[in-house]
Amino acid sequence: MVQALNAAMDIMLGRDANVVVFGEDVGYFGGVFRCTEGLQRKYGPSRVFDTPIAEAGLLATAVGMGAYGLRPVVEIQFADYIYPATDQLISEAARLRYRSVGDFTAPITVRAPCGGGIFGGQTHSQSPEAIFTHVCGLTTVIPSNPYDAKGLLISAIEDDDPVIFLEPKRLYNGPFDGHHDRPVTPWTEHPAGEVPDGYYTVPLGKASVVRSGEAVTVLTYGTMVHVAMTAVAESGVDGEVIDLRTLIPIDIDTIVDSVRKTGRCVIVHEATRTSGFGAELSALVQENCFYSLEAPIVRVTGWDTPYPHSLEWDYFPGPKRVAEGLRRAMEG
Amino acid sequence: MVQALNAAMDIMLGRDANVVVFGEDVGYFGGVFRCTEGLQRKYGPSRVFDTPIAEAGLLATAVGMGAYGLRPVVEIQFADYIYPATDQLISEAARLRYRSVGDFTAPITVRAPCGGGIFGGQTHSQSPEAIFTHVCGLTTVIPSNPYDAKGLLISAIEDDDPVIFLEPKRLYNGPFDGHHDRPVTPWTEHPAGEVPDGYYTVPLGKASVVRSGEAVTVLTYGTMVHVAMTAVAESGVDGEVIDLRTLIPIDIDTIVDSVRKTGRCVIVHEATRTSGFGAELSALVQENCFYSLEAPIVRVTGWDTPYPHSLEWDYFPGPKRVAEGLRRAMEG
Amino acid sequence: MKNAVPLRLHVPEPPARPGQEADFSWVKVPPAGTVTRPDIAVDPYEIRRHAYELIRVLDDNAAAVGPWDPRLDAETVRRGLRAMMLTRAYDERMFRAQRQGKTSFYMRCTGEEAVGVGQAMALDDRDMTFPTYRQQGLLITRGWSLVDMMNQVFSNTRDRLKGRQMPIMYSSKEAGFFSISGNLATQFSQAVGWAMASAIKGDDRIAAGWIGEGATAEGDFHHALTFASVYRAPVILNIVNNQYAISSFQGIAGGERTTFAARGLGYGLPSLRVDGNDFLAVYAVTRWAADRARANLGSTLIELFTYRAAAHSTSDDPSKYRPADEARHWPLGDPIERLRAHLVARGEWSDERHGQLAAEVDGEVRDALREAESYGTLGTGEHHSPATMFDDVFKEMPWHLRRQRQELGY
Amino acid sequence: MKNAVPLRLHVPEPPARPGQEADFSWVKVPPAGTVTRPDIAVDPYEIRRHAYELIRVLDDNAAAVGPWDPRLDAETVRRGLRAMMLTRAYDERMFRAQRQGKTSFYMRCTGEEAVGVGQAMALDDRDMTFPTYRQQGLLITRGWSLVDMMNQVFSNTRDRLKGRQMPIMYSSKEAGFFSISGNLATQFSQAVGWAMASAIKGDDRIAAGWIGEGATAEGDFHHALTFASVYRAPVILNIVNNQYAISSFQGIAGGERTTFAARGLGYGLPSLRVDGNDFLAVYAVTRWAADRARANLGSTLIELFTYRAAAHSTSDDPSKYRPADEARHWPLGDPIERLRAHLVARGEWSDERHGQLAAEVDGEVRDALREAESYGTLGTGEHHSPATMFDDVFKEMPWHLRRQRQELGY
Ligand SMILES: Cc1ncc(C[n+]2csc(CCOP(=O)(O)OP(=O)(O)O)c2C)c(N)n1
Ligand SMILES: Cc1ncc(C[n+]2csc(CCOP(=O)(O)OP(=O)(O)O)c2C)c(N)n1
Ligand SMILES: [Mg+2]
Ligand SMILES: [Mg+2]
Repeated sequence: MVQALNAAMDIMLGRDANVVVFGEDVGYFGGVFRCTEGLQRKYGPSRVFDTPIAEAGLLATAVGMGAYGLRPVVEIQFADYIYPATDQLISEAARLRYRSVGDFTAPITVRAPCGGGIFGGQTHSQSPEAIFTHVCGLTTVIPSNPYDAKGLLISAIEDDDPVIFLEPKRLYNGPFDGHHDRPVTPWTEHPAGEVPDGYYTVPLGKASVVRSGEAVTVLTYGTMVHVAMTAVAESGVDGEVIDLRTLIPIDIDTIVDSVRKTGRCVIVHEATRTSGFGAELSALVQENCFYSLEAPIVRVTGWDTPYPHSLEWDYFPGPKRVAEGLRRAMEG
Repeated sequence: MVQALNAAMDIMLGRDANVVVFGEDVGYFGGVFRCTEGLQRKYGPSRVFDTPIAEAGLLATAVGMGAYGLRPVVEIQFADYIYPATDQLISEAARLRYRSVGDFTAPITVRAPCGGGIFGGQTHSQSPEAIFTHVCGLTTVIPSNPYDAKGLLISAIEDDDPVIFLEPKRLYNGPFDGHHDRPVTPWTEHPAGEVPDGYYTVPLGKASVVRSGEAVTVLTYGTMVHVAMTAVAESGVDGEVIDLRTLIPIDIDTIVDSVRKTGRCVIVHEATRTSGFGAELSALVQENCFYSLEAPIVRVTGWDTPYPHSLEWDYFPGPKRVAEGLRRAMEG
Repeated sequence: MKNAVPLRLHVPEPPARPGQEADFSWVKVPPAGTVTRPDIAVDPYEIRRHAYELIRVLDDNAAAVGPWDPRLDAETVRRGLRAMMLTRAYDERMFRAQRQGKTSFYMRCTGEEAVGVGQAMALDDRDMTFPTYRQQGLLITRGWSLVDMMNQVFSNTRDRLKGRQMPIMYSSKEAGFFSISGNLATQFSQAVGWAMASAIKGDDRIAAGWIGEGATAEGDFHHALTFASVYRAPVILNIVNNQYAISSFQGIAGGERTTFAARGLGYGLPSLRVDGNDFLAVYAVTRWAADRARANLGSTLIELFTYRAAAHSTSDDPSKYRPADEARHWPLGDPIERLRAHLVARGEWSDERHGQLAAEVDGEVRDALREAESYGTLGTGEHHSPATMFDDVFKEMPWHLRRQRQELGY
Repeated sequence: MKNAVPLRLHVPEPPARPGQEADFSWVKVPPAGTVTRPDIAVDPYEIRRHAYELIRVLDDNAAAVGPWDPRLDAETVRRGLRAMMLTRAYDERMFRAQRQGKTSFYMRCTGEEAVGVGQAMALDDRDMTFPTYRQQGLLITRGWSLVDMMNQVFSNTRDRLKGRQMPIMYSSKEAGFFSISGNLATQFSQAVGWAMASAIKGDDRIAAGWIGEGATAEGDFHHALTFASVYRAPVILNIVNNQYAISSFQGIAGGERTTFAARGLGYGLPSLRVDGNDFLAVYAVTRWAADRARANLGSTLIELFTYRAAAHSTSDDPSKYRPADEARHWPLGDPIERLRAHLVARGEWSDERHGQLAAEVDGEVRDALREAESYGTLGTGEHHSPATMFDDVFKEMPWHLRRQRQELGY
């Protein structure tokens, strides 16, 4: 997935002279996860550069550059470190088009590795997406595989408004199925690991049905797409697994069609439960599919605690917990 | 309500030498909403003082003071300006007890006026509570009347963990019924406007049923409690109006008892809808009351736009929109 | 190793509070013309002392003296005087309009007119500005339409911002005036980003940002100086030290033991402190900083030392926290009066011409007001359709906003 | 008014990259003993130049010279040497433990031992410290149990932090060592708050905060200096300039055109720059700053000029971004070697005693490791019960966490 993200930035730097890429350690070094490797050498230090450690400064300069007419692609080293930038994101980037009636815009892409599963402890494992979904004016995207990652990142860079692009770091090197005690499969063995060369897009705002099923709809995104697939396989429940890909704007039609068909719904995310994006999904499903629902909607999520270092696999909503959720949804 | 808040701080400054009150303009001047008037004169400038304009600095020093053993009560001049402090709030105050296993704690109260209705435009009208409810370790409180405001603020100050205390500024001077074109009633004419002298508490985590009803449960808080009451009166729908008072931890029992009785639920808040706290309430209600629900849960909220200056009454979910929501819930 | 005395908290106190005599004895006012004017290529380290001086051009006889005298021709100076008078007349009229219920809120820049006006004149009109809410003088100097500004203040049917922003939060890309934010300080580091973009593109336009001395405490201020210094961004960073942040005197912002200009020293930025009520000095330092930026020499920090003569805003009553007559004691006088005296001293102005000009700018404001009011005021409630509320949240309206607009009945 | 040349962005570049020759020619190393030592009551303005000097005590012959010589007795110096050696031995052993799969992560402070150790010795044990992840020397100097530290690194059954924190994120109220945060810079301004609290209570304990030169770019750094200056908080603010922030050389953090100590000048704080590999100098400036704080004279900013000799962390490979042998060229040498040479020069040390001490600290680490491993390691998976995950989110567990704990089966 790292190569797919790198390719997306490479292509956009090449196609559009207004694209610039910057962040902490992204220049010469190529980023702590190597996502920007080689880009500075190729496009020079005024297109791809290191910055001081100041996430709010990164976002603020990106807003200024956006107002000028550039398309900044900013890396926040870990999603956990995006909080210093929330004011610039919420009060500025997300509001700029509105408050200036389109005179000034902020076509910024904010990339940030999110999620746990690498023993990163509470400050290298968070999934803060719900916060951004509450902020009108922000688009929030989380890919689950290299093909989508590249296509969605190109769409995000081309989007004329700010996009929060969260990259599940547990997926950088393979489609993690949720069994941390088994060997990692590389992306090369996964169909969506195949990434075409060159430019293509995956549209923002469109979910993908990664598995059709009749029994229950599973709404999920990021790492949990693969975990949900494992849970479906292991539980034998005929789940329809939907990879939301974009959280805002949400692809309501795909969700509603599926839940109307299955009559049941399980929502899976890694973030803490309370007021997580699962809450909004649950509200939307019951508002739009109330008369189709045969059982309560089930949320399988991270606990409402910080992500603990040594207990991360007890925190992580793995295949067992998801399967348990599927069964609960079927019984209800 | 301003006097009630002032009294709560006055009492706690008097009772506990570890209580300190600070923020922008709160010292000599007594705060832009006058909530801290007279406190510096009474307790001296090292207990009640002005600070530089740096919300993150306010919170950071509060965390340090909390680690020392003080109980800081911090004012953020408008809730809209809390975003620069999110990192100190989320990554630090909310996590400190957990990461140090109780060795260090952050018994901080963060007061901030929230909500619209005073032509404050998009940066003096926001209701950011949902964000805090997603952060484990934070308690979020929103009072709807002077009696509760005083009792809840005292509880918040006494609480050993960080509390976000949002004060609906439209209620500072009276129980706003949602009809902006009618004269304002002062608190003196409202039963909950009567505030006992001296120390008392209203417990955190407990909702209040402000009107019993049989037809539909209305879950709300802050300014919208009064608007909901108006809507119930004007629509003739026999709503049971619940003032949640504390959002986290939420009083699930009161909610579930009511919805099981009425079979219907309307959620009302002023904040933008998507991923607002209404989403979590909706999810909780359907998880806990699925088999009692006779109609879809209805959310009546602010729109997913910034709070516009001249159109604020079109943005505000007033009695008409709430009444419409009640009718929808009854029809469903 | 223990201390002999218990520790204690120092909380800065202003020299005078209501009921006490105004006290500006702490303000050191050096004679005009005494601060050196270095070459723009100077090593910032060599001019560290400038951060503690006060660059002044107008002397006690209203003559322009010393190396910072920009030697402006009389016509240019009269243009500056006119823009300052127009700014003040506009402010006074809008203040009254608010009091008359025509809008919800207003903020004047009374006593600080030399900042917006003098700096706008020293910049190129194509340079980009990231102002605070107290630099309406920039727009006025650039000849922006008063009617358009009033439409914004009134949130009326012709308000280009569609009533979305509070009064005075202007925005005009055409005038190179960035959308004002209600959040303090955020625009200061954005200005640096804009300037970096201009440098990345090999453009020739520079940027300028403004911040109040109170707001310098925000992290954004630090980010601005850091990024400006690291990338040598072509940006002028202006601190308007008007002594107050609402009720808090500048000591609360950190001005008790040093100057605000000195903040720039630690970043290796040349840092100048200027008499903000001296139009010519303001013009000169701004021009110096602009020349540096244009020559790829990087950013300059300027402290404009001035005084907020009026209330913070229409919601504020300064007699609650400072001596009621404090403004009269401000030792640097009034920028308009000082420039008027200068022109008179040059033999380029008279009381009569001044009276004419005052009447002229009043008339201009009155005419604009008449027109703007014809498009409605917040008080009369004529404004854009509520349907417009859902536009521009995103470039393209997503389904959920369309649905919400329908819910509202549009 | 237009520029003759197009604007361009300046992006700082380090003097040498992998494959190039290490280059520290830009480091000015003044002779030891040349910087004056002012009285603690000095007006900070008077010692502005100190921010650009380099306070050094150990001269080329390893003799202690000049006004900053703290004149420590040999026993104290040996204590310092021992603590530095113990810190290094601990680091090396834990680094290997990580490589052996006993834990997930580790960070060494190799080459920077004089910071944590020298400063801990200059402070009172009751003073409160707000360190970064590279001041493990503080804990070790204060005699904190190595076993306890290892338990934390291994997240084992005796880890007081119950496996919640990543390795090296120690916390000990008893040792006056604030809980390490994964978020850079946040603790710097918290240190100021703690110091303000101590002052509010009329206590006698002061605080000290640390930050890396890279993290000084965060807003929290600015808030710390602002609040420390405004309230004259009894806090020592330390910048550890080890030349790198992961892969970024200090120029990216703003060190190209000035020093990090200079950042303090704009806040009116006395700002000292010290040879961070000179134990005696580090001790002396820290003591000076502590004395100031205790005397209610307020805060001091210290830049500790040093070099990160090892990788950023076990996840890092510095040969990717700097010359592989750069550490060997660092002109300020190694703090342990320099202090050893000093003791030898004083006739208070020998190769033999040094060898004995090295063996002794190795043994101490080995014994501690054996005990800690008996409580489990992350690799062996012995840790606290998952039920504990739900504790301490709040003081009292609310219903939703109880319910979630049940869901997990506890
Ligand atoms: C982030 C933020 N915090 C607080 C406020 C409230 N506020 C508005 S103006 C002001 C004072 C600003 O003072 P200063 O920066 O000196 O500018 P001046 O008003 O003097 O021009 C404050 C605290 C705000 N608008 N934004
Ligand atoms: C807010 C935040 N942003 C980014 C990071 C990622 N990060 C961890 S250490 C580091 C470099 C810090 O460098 P410096 O402050 O110089 O300290 P040093 O490692 O040299 O001791 C970075 C960028 C973080 N932990 N927190
Ligand atoms: Mg001011
Ligand atoms: Mg460093």
